[in-house]
Amino acid sequence: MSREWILKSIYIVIIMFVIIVSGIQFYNHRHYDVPIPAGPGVTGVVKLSDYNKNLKGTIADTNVFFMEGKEAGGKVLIFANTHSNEPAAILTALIFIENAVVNKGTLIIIPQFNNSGGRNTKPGDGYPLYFEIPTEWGAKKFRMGNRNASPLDQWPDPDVYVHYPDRQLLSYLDVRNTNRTWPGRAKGPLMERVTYAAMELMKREKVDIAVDIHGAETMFPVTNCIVVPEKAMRIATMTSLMVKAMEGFENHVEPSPKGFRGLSHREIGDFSDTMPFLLEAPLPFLDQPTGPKTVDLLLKGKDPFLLSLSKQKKLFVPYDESGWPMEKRVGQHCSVILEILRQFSRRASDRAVAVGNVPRYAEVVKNGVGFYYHDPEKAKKENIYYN
Amino acid sequence: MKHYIKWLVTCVCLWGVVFVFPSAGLAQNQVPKAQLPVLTTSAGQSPDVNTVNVIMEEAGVKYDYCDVPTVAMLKAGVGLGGKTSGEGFHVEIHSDLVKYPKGTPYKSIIFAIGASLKGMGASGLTIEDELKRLKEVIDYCKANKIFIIAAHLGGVSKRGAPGGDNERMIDGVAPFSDYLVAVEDSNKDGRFTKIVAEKKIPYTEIKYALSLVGILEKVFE
Amino acid sequence: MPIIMIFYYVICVFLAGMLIWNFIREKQNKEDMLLYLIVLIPVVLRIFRIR
Amino acid sequence: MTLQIGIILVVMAVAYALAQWKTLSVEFCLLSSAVAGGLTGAFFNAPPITQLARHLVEGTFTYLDVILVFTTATIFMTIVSESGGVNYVVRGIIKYFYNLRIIVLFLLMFIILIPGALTGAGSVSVLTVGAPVALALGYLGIPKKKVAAILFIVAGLSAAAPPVNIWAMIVSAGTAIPYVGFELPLGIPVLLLGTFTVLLLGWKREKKMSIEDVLKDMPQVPEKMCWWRVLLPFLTFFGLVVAYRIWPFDIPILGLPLEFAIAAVVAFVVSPKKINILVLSRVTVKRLLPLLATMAIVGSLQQVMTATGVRGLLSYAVISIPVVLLFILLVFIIPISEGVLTYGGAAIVGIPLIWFLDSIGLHATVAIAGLSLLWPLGDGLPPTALIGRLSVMVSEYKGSYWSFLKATWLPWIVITLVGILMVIFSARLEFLVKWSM
Repeated sequence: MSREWILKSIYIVIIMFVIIVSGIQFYNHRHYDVPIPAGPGVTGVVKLSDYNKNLKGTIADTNVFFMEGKEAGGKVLIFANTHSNEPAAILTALIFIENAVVNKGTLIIIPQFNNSGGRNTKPGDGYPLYFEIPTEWGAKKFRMGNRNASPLDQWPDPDVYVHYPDRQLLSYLDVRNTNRTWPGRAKGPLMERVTYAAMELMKREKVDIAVDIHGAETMFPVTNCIVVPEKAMRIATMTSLMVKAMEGFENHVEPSPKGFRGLSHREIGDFSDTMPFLLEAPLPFLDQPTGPKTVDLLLKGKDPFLLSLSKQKKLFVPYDESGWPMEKRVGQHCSVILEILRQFSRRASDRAVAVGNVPRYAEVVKNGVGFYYHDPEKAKKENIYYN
Repeated sequence: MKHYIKWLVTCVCLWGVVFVFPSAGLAQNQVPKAQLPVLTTSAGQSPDVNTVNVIMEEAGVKYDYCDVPTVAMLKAGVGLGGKTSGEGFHVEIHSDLVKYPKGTPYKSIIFAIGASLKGMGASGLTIEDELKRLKEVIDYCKANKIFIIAAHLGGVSKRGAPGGDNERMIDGVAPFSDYLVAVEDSNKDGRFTKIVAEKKIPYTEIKYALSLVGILEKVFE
Repeated sequence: MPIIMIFYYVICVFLAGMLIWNFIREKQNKEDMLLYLIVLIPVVLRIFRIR
Repeated sequence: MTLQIGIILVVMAVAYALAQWKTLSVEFCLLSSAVAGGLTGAFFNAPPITQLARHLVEGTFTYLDVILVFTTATIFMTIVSESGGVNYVVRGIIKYFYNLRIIVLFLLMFIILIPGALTGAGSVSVLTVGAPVALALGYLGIPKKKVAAILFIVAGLSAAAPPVNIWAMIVSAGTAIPYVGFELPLGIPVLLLGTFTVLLLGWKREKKMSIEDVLKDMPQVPEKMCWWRVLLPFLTFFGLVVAYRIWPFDIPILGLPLEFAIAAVVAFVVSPKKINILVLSRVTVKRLLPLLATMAIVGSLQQVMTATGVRGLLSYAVISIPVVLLFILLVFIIPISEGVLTYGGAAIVGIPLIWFLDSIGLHATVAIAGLSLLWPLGDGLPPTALIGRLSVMVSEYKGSYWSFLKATWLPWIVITLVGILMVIFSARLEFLVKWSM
């Protein structure tokens, strides 16, 4: 073998090694499913493609959990992981699915809304592939996901994304962002099909309230808040006042801007009778000025740079040595959702929704998130769903 | 059963927050009485005025609302001269039109103090414009004996360095009010205590914004 | 798979082909040899629909 | 933690310097820095060693689409050039406008501005129309150094120009601001600064030739070449780009690489000369290798910097600077961030910066527009120097890179001033956004 080919062979071996090692990790991550044991409240599980057949057979199709109460009432849709790199959302959704008992009305929950984005991480942003939540029976492993859908499932991006139907120009990246593609089209790009299916679900099921769970940087002015259009403003404001007074945490209200299209809190309100609420809890992991992007940062939210910036008054949330642990974020989401349901039910008693056995803020902070997850090994096989 | 007990506890606590906490403050400081009809508005265009509106509803007090009312609109009385909402301009008429027909002069006005550059921008106002507008409205209220209630509910986030937007809004409204309410977090540095002492204004400090429900019920009893 | 996406895989295969062809033809420049393979990494993983 | 990240940063810098000392290429210097940073990070378990290969590989995906755009755009333009189309256009411009210098300069400026404005990539401007424009400027008696300077500055401005400005899009997407209202805040400064640049660098005729001599000197074009053979491939490309804007809901999303590929096929079909497409593509990829490798490796570098906390430390350092000093330092920070991380700089520095500027009452859209005038300047700065290197390549300037960069100093300063003033006075310039909508 010539010297040239000896060198080339060495290069090939190195590159093959790197490709195979990383390729296996990417493949396993994309195909890892989180087992979800359905709790006592779950009365049925359907697919999102039941509301838009153009999703059938695609990776964007996802589970929709129905939890119908003994008594008729209103309907509430909770969807999580619109942005799969904001994982407090799916953790909150699973607490509801595994524990909630619906006494009146119906809960509809989509724990992994952007299923393609949930199987992909963001190049350049150094995410871990997984994170684990400790439970009494061991650790429950979750995929870390991405804000946008994977290019394996929706490719190419346009040079600029023209939003349907308003023709507002959005960043090319947003064509894969399920919080920019509302209200969507039945046969549009894959992510528009996802949001279209959800719109169809809300219309066909006559959903009263839709809750879209998110997380946001501590440096983002719209964090630790409930974002709502005008029609949901009263309920959101009362919710905010109540959780502050009763449970001691801040969650202010931000009006949904009319001039910014494609977001759930704008389009759901404008294109259906449903009242949308978008919940944001602080997520230090996503901030630019943080230390290494580790699982620890994701779960505990402690970072020395953010602490220093907080002292310089450059953050939009209170931030101290305790960081923003996952329990606080998930606990907030649980309490805010329960309070929204209560405020709504007060105003529309014929469409009331009553949910029990879901912990509030203080309980989640005290017990930890994992406390509310059940061992899939011990659950009946037919009660386990994979997302 | 557990579920109902939880709600019972919640309701009792809520009752405590709404009625007991403010009453503690009132022991030293009697709540003044104001009369209807009342207009709610913003000083600085922050969303805190939505909080005041929701609290008014909770308290069962009927009100009119405009985020940027002019003196002319105030002069037009209940119904605000038939103005309707537009871009960066909001009007809501909830006053009891049977008791207070359109055109009835307002007897009270509630300012939610808090600056929002975005809010002012949406209404096409600079800080200077907003302060000038507030001065004109307040002058009119003083001249026509309209009872001014000022509320600062935004806590630390609606405070800032001296000369900052929020502080200028406070200076523009609080010293001219006939009754001032602030949440505890807003008054950590004693700013409001100082103003009310100097100007001899009745003042109530509340722990949570929600406590304003009970106060407004009493004020408009 | 939508037809447009198929075209993208064709473009990737074409680029991979050119990179490999250049890699094979490169006799002198040791740095360029490795650089061809580095550029090839994302292209190959995309072609095999891994990432 | 700051110490740990500081050590990693030092190791990365040392690795880069050592590679440079060993006279390795820019791409290798960047690669050494990324690998050294990753290994040092793994020592602190951030990232874990088992994840290091994955991080390095994942990073290469950051700009995969940009790699495809570069490849297809350059193959397209090389076909047009091989077919004689480039010479045909240059000959036409010289023939009709040789003595109308202002018109010729304006015309050439617009020719460079359009591809970058439509695709958001200044490099596309240089790759597609850079060669004919460089030739034409040369025949106008402008020395190659100044030709490269004009190409670099105007191509950079083309990337900032509306309708597509990738920096503004990345920052808008990251800060949750719609990508609207940028037409005038970007369009007006780009046109003014572009005009200023071409007049400043191109007005003086340093070598006087008669039009006859110039035409004689120019390469011959194939006999069968005619205007429609040149125009058709470009019309196909721009037609596809514009069609999506006009009928976004009726035609599928093609994306820039496929649009260039289709245009390349058209150029191949209408070429009067027989072209060996495979050889042409191979040679093009060989020529592009430094750029393609830079894009892949910068992605890895960015991923390693994030996973180890180095990126966060740099971002923190920028955000912590007091406001007044920040405005002064932005002059350096913005172009350097682009020079090191290309588009990554917009996310790392741009996103938190815009939130902060917004919170102190500046207008986000105008501020983003102002900053995005500064980012393309960084495309001339090492280590990456994307547009700078391309400009030198297509203008065939043989002098040192620094001597080329020095030739850009005056437009550089003027653009910087305009950008910074736009940020500082963004609230007063809000009307530009309103008029755009």
